[in-house]
Amino acid sequence: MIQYAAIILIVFGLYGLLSNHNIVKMIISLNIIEIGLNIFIISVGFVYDGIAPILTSTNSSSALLYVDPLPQALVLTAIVIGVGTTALGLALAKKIHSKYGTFELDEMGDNE
Amino acid sequence: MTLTDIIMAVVSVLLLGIAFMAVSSKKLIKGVIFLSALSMLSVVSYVLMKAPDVALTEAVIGSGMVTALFVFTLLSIDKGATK
Amino acid sequence: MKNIIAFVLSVALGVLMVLSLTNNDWFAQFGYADLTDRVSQSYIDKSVTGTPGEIIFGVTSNPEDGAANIVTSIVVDYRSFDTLGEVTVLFISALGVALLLSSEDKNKRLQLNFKPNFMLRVGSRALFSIILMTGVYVILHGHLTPGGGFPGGTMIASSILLLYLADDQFRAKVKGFKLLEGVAGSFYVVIGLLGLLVASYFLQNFLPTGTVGDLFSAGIIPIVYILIGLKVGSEIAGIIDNFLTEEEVSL
Amino acid sequence: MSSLAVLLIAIPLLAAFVSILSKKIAPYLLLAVSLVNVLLLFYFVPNGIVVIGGYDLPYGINLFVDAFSRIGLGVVNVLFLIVVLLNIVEFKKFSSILLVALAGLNGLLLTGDLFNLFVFLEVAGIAAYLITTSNKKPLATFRYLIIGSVGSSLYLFGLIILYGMFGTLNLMDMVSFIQANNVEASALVLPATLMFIGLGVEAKLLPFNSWVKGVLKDSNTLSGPMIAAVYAATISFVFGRIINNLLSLAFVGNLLIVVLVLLAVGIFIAEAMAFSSTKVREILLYSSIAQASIVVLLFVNGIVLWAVYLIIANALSKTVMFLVANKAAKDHGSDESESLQGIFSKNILVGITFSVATLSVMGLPLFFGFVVKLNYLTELALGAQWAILAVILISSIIEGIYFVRMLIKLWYPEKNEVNVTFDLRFKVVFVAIALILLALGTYTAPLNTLDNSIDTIAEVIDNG
Repeated sequence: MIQYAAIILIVFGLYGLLSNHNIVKMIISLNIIEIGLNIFIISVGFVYDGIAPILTSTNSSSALLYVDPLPQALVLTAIVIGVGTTALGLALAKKIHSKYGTFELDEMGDNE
Repeated sequence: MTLTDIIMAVVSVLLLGIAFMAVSSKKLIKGVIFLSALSMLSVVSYVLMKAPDVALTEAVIGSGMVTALFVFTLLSIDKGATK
Repeated sequence: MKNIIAFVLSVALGVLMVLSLTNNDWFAQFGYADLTDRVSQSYIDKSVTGTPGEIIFGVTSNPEDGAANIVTSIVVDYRSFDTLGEVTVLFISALGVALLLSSEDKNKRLQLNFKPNFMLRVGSRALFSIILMTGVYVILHGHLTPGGGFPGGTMIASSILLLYLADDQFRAKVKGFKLLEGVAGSFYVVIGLLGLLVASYFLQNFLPTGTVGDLFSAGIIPIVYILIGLKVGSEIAGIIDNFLTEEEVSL
Repeated sequence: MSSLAVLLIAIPLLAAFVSILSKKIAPYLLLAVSLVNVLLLFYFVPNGIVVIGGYDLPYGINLFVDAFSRIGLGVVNVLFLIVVLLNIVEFKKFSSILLVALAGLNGLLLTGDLFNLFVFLEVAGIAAYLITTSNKKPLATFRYLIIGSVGSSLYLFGLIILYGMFGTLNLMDMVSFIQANNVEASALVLPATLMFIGLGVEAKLLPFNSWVKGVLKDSNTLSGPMIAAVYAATISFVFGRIINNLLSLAFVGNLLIVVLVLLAVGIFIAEAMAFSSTKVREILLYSSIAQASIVVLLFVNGIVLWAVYLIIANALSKTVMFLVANKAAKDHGSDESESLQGIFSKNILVGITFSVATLSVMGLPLFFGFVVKLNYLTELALGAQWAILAVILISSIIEGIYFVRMLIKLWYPEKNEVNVTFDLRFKVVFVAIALILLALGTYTAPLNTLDNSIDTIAEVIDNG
């Protein structure tokens, strides 16, 4: 269920990117794609009745049933990379706004 | 259907609803707020899927920092427009 | 018209993805992933180089990787090279934001619409220290509890953000951040190179790993996480400072 | 020590982190590091698998050093050094970014782990976005950023599906698992398509390349050769590695036909766009899109050896062509071939080298491009791929027409004065590259020392 929701989120993001002409909205859509992708990655490693992959004093043995830790590690990386691109995109958006005075692609003319 | 399944189904529906609002909202600031809510809901789904590390990271970075950056961008633009 | 094409295209793509995933026998169904088929089981057992055996929290000592948090053990030990790349991504984004947004001549801070009052100022000072301490705690316990360098570093950065919001004249010392960022990043690579020299592989965990579950355990993992925390904290604080800097309007 | 290859990534990274401490030393660090990398590569890095962190594959991350990645590293590092040497004075601000870019490019070429590849794709990608900010066209850079990020997201999506299927992220491990278990190709269609699109975005394949025009149309002497030659070569090598080992397992039957038709249509469209353009840089960028598609076409058909040489020939020629075009556009203010008429009548040496590069891309005898083209066409004919052969031949004819038209314009003097001066550094580089193109075009013996199987992973496993 949640896996399909993740795929639909990615599709939503793609639709948003294709149909929007506002650069801030495009960055928002990009973020939606990333969130959907991250949920999908985590869902690939989920195991029913599995426990979170941390050894503690209550779950102290490695022989118990854990959920897959590798996708979680990958998502940590993906989240940070996403923040990097978002920050850069927003900085570019600010730059574009100071040059053209608008966020709308249609109002910028096609001098680029 | 166990309780986890039901909660996951509810979260999935909410995720899609909020994502739709974020994509279709006319005002930029609304889109940003919905994105933040979407990120927070994804934190819930991470917790449900037993990924506390990811949940913490997404809550702090994805939901907190990214929203702040969006809001700062919009704020500085608003200032420039009213001048 | 364009929107309809976009809609049809996206829906077709989505249907295709869902269909081909459900018809795929190799792809594990949601919730039924079998870890023994995957590389992950060895990460949980900490048996990549050694023999498989049960790891007990607080008992097993000197396994190949000493972190009780298995995700941390992957992020900072088994796949540490990815993390180095990830730190680099954040580093270069911060660099790019600075390149794009900072103008050479005197730049002003973005003025907020409200004047912070006494309560806000005192309250945010108190909150600042609490968030800062939480961030430090999260970083130091990254190998035992959820969290680690990335969220911890961001928490530190958000405590500085709080100071920005509470005091309308506050400017962080950007030079200091840069120094911290550069030094922390270099040390990460240097630790990797030390692994190459002391042991025989780049980024090898060359310190004793201690008992699983102790605060002082897991070899280089806490050291690397502290470096990552400092680096991430200073980078994100730098990004925030750049975003809050008002550009001189030059049109 | 066999793990020295990791220094090719570690040293630029270390230098990048150090370089932000002092703006003064950053350019010197960049120069020193790119020089050290070339030396390291040619004298100290042995072939083999480099294990990182002490965990063997498939658990840890590992780097491949084999003939394929070695050629790629050689081309990329040498061209990077050349481009840096020519631009270091004007673009001091970009030193740290270029250092990170170098680390990212070397990482892309070396890594044997698919997720690590994604990380380096982002590292190199973000560096590329920042390099294009030197064009002062934020909108084009923004487009590049959005399309590039979506591309790498799709790549990651495909990769995760593969991980869900086979439980490993290591390229070598995954391929041997698929072959050992006779996984049916239909199960691989979705992930393979997603990865193909994701990498296709970066490799400038149609229809995923709407970023290229905006970025290269207004490029300068740094961003032009960097994106069109150095980055293009890197991505082509990476693409070749992935296609040959992983995606070729999925590209059979109908999907193969779809991919081939898509690539063929891409070649035609790109050549047609180049044909209808009058600006020098636009002609060059569309021609490089067409060439990128041809390279991928060859990789899909399994003609690895000549695809590799085609990448090298293109990278060398495009470096010269973009340097000349961008320098001319900067000094003259326009790159319309009309207004640049007669530019070479004053710069005869530059004109000759530019013509050599162009003729090599067209594939005329005496030059490197001819040998490459002749050989891959022969291979295609031997494989009875008549349709592809026809596509490439027709596109060559179109290419020939517009390049000759452009060359005649640029040589034929007009009344208006075109003052473009090239200093000695540029001339030395141009002459050197032209001589290489000429030498490899007439003396072909060294090209045959490699065999066509340079990129099969099995060989790497056997050799250790």
